[in-house]
Amino acid sequence: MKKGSASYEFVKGLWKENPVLVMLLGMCPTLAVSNSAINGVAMGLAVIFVLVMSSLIVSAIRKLIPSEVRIPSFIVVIATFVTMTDLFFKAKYPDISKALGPFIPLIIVNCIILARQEAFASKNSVGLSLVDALGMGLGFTWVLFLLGSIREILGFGTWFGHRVLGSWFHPLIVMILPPGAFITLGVLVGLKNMIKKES
Amino acid sequence: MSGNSLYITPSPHIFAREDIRGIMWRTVASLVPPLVAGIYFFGLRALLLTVVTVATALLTEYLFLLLRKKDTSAVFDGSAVITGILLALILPPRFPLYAAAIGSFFAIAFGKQIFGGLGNNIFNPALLGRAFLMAAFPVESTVYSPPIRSIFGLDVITQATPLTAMKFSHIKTPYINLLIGNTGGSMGETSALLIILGGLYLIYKKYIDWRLPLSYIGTVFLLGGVFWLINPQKYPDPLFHILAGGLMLGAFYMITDMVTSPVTPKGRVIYGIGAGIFVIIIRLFGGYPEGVMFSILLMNSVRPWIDRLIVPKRFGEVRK
Amino acid sequence: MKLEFKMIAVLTAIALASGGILAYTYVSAIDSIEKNNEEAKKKAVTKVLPGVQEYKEVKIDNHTSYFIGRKDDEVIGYAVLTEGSGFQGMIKLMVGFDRDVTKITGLEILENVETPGLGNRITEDWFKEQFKDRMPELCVVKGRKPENEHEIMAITGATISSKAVTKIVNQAFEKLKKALGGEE
Amino acid sequence: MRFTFKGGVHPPYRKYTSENPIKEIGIPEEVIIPLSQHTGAPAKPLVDRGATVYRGTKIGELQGFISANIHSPTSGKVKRVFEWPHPVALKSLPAIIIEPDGEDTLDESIKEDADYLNASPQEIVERVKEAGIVGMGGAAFPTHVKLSPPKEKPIDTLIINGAECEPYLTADDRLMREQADEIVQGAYLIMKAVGAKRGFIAIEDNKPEAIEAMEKAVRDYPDFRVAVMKTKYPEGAEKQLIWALTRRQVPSGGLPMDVGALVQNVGTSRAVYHAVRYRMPLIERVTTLTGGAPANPGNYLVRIGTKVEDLLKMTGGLSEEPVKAIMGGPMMGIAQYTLDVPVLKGTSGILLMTAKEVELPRERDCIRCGRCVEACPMFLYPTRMAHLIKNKRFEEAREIGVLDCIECGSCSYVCPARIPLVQYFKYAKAELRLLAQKA
Repeated sequence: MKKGSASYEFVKGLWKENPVLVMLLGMCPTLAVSNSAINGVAMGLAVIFVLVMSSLIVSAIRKLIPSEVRIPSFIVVIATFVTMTDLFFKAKYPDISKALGPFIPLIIVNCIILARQEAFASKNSVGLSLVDALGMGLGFTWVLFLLGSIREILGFGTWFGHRVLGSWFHPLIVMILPPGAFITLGVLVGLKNMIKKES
Repeated sequence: MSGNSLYITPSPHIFAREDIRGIMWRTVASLVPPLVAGIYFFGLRALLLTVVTVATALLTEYLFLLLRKKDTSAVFDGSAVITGILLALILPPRFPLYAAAIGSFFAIAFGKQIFGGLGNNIFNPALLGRAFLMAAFPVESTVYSPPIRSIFGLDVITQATPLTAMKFSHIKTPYINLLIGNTGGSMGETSALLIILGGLYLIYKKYIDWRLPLSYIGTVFLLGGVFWLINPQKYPDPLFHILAGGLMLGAFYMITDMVTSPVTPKGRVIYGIGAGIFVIIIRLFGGYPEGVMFSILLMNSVRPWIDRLIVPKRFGEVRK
Repeated sequence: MKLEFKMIAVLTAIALASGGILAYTYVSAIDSIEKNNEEAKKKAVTKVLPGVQEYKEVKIDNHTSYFIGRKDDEVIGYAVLTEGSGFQGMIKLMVGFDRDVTKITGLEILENVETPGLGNRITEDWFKEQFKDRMPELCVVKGRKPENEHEIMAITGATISSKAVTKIVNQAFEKLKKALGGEE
Repeated sequence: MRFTFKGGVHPPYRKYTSENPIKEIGIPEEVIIPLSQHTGAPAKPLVDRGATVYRGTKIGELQGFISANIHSPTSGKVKRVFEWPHPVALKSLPAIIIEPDGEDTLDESIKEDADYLNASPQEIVERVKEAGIVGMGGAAFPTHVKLSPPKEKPIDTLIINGAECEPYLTADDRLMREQADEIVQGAYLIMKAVGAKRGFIAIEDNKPEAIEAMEKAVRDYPDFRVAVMKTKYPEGAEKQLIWALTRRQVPSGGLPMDVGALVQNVGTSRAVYHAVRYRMPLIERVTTLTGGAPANPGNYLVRIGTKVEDLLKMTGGLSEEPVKAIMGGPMMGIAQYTLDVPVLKGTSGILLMTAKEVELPRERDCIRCGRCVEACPMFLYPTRMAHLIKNKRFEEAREIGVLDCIECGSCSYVCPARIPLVQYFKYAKAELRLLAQKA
């Protein structure tokens, strides 16, 4: 796979340039809402939606925006989609909206999204920006899903709300508290680096 | 004659007999009396708990040394055994075994090996493991049973520890029970007498610096005494402060941990006083009845600064 | 001059587009959102005032309101929606009282950020059920069974959360009595 | 009351040879006289290949202020002037190699001065300088330099160092027992040379016979007293000894003369006596051959320049194969890579250890037990200095005192992690010297 090809730009976000495990971007939602698998997936989907839509718009109008005002422009675009997402969740899935709390509106300041606009969408074609956004969004989502799954299973003994560990299991409550998020993410980043070193 | 087979090493060419291994294993030996007392008071379940924590600690140590491609013979330097025993001593005797194993794993893996093994850890591994269990299993971590009548007894009535009884109900446990260990609590919290004996042995062998337990216990006694004088109705007396809870174990086996305490004599006194102040603050004004664990972990985190700031005055030093 | 103009023009255009889209989204979403909120309230009121058929909301202050519950045009009780601080953040709950405001008919925890698995257990049924038929002023006991109708058993390891809920219920009771007394 | 210092360690004594009287051994088949046997500049050779020399003939002339003469230990012919393994430098350095003729003819310049007790201070210093005397405790600092302090730094206290705190070594102990009078006379001459008012003879309390002998010898010298020291290492270190006896601290970077003190080893003192009375240069010394390997360990009067190999041959060889050969004591001595090295003026002992006696340390991570801090007689911060040096932060190590290290080895000795702390400090000192030269 060559740099610049669509497949490369898609795959890099999943592993080699994974926004969470490699670039350690977007730590705020990563640590805050990854206490259950469903929250991780919901957050991930919200980010994919905002990221893809913003990247599409930004790459489409990239030649019109003077570089002096590009950051405010990006923010306005991003904020629009974030607000839409927030309203959508509130209207259709009030429970998840409650669980994710202020972290949906906080996607606006998620560095992943702004970083992709600044580093990629504002310099590349609509097509490439789309695969880049999808790759990055999916990379973010699978890590959040994994984090959420680990923390939910160890911290509640459930997975997507279903009990997977028997009644003998005393949940490790710390796993769903902030320290659990840090520990789990640290271990994942460590494992990622170990695998990278081996290969 | 043989000129080729001579070893070239820098001076000195002889060494004090005691190496890390000797120090660690003799410390293990000094922990046996309080352990036996704990088993006497809490039954074979307490022994089982200790076996689980020690075995897990050794296994974890071995695994990590293997992963880090280090000499695995360091498993038997005794330090992991100490961590295992200390962890068992500060857990409720009926703590779930697999949960204790998780705590022991955490203590060695995240408390010690991740920092680079013995000597490089910032926090006392046993206390870090205990703190983790406190957060992971808050209910199981705070349910204590009273001492049992027979060694095989399985009576599972819960009983508040002397400190909990004091904090929430203002009930005072008699001193004699505190001293002998006939109270609810973890194994290592109960028998002040045997812990003092073990501690005195360690001081005699110079494995621990007397300044640490003295400044720590002294601060708790004095500061606790000040509050007691201010309001004897509300605050417990200083003797109760030093006999109840994990203060004795903390003062002789936790705060004295070589790796996580300061190196210089002056630094050690500062360290002990700081930890003593935290104990009183947490016990009297915090959410938890006991402050020993957090007081030492808190001081662990400032230890590097103490070691950097306190430099001994050199022989013949001319200070301007 | 040209650049400044372009900057203003582009930003204005983007802002206008954004505003338009958002206005449209808001209008299409607001009905469902309000319906959701109403439904949540209705569910809670139904739970804490068993048998209620219709209710009317009356505001007491910024954080508190009460609902007058009726069945067959008869007042059967009052439900108080209020909030107070817990161990980590605010706890929002609804508590129902009988017609004479002498005993509790039910309790629902609507929002809380207590420690999951610990303080969070205030949402468990056994804990909420305890409040039924009890009489304020309530207090919490630890490590033993409640002995009279004023006592609530604390959750093991979560005394502070248990106490917080009890305190909020007591306050709701006081506020409701004051509001009703003032009305009459 | 026993005098002592703060800090230090308690290594086992292992003074196996303290009951072996000093024995003179003969003349070896070959003697190796390195031109550099002392602190400071090497001597300039005065003889060349084929030259005939006698016992006591000056064969090397001092160069510069800090340097010392060297002499032939016996009569014979100069074989060559060539490089030879040096026991301190641990590399080959220029040496004068002499083939003895077995006659041991005395050089004619060596004549007794019957009136030596009336020699003036200047004469004493001059004869010491001529005799090439250096500190015989191990440091090998030229003695005549120490005997010529500048006017503004008068010396009031002389300390004759018989502490012999290094384990295994017994040469000074035997010397004090057998030659107490000569030591005291030498001390008297040194005192006269520098104008000191009082003198101490410092001996550790594990040598009661030496204390008794010296006490008897000083009976007629009211300005002298025997000071019994606590047995602790490094009791014989200059700065520690001065503090123990006078409570004066030699300032950091300073010399004993800054606090009006002068320390001389008992062997040096005796050499001074021989130099002033007989004009005999320093060509032999008592050294302890010890450890598990030699067949006949003991205290031997050895010609300077005798190879360790030959010394062993002349004393009956080995009983066991040595795995480590140390010049000096086990605490500060230097491990040798060959037994070809010669005995020097500063060689207080030769320790040949067997495999059973040697512990090969395996370094582990510091566990911050603080024993090095407690042991350091200079009150330094060894573990922190080593940490800084490992990270090449030499400047910071200097700021907390690495240059004050006396390299006694107490920290390395007590370290349970077996960290070669002293080695780090020696390395840092060398690096700092290089840095200073560059600047």
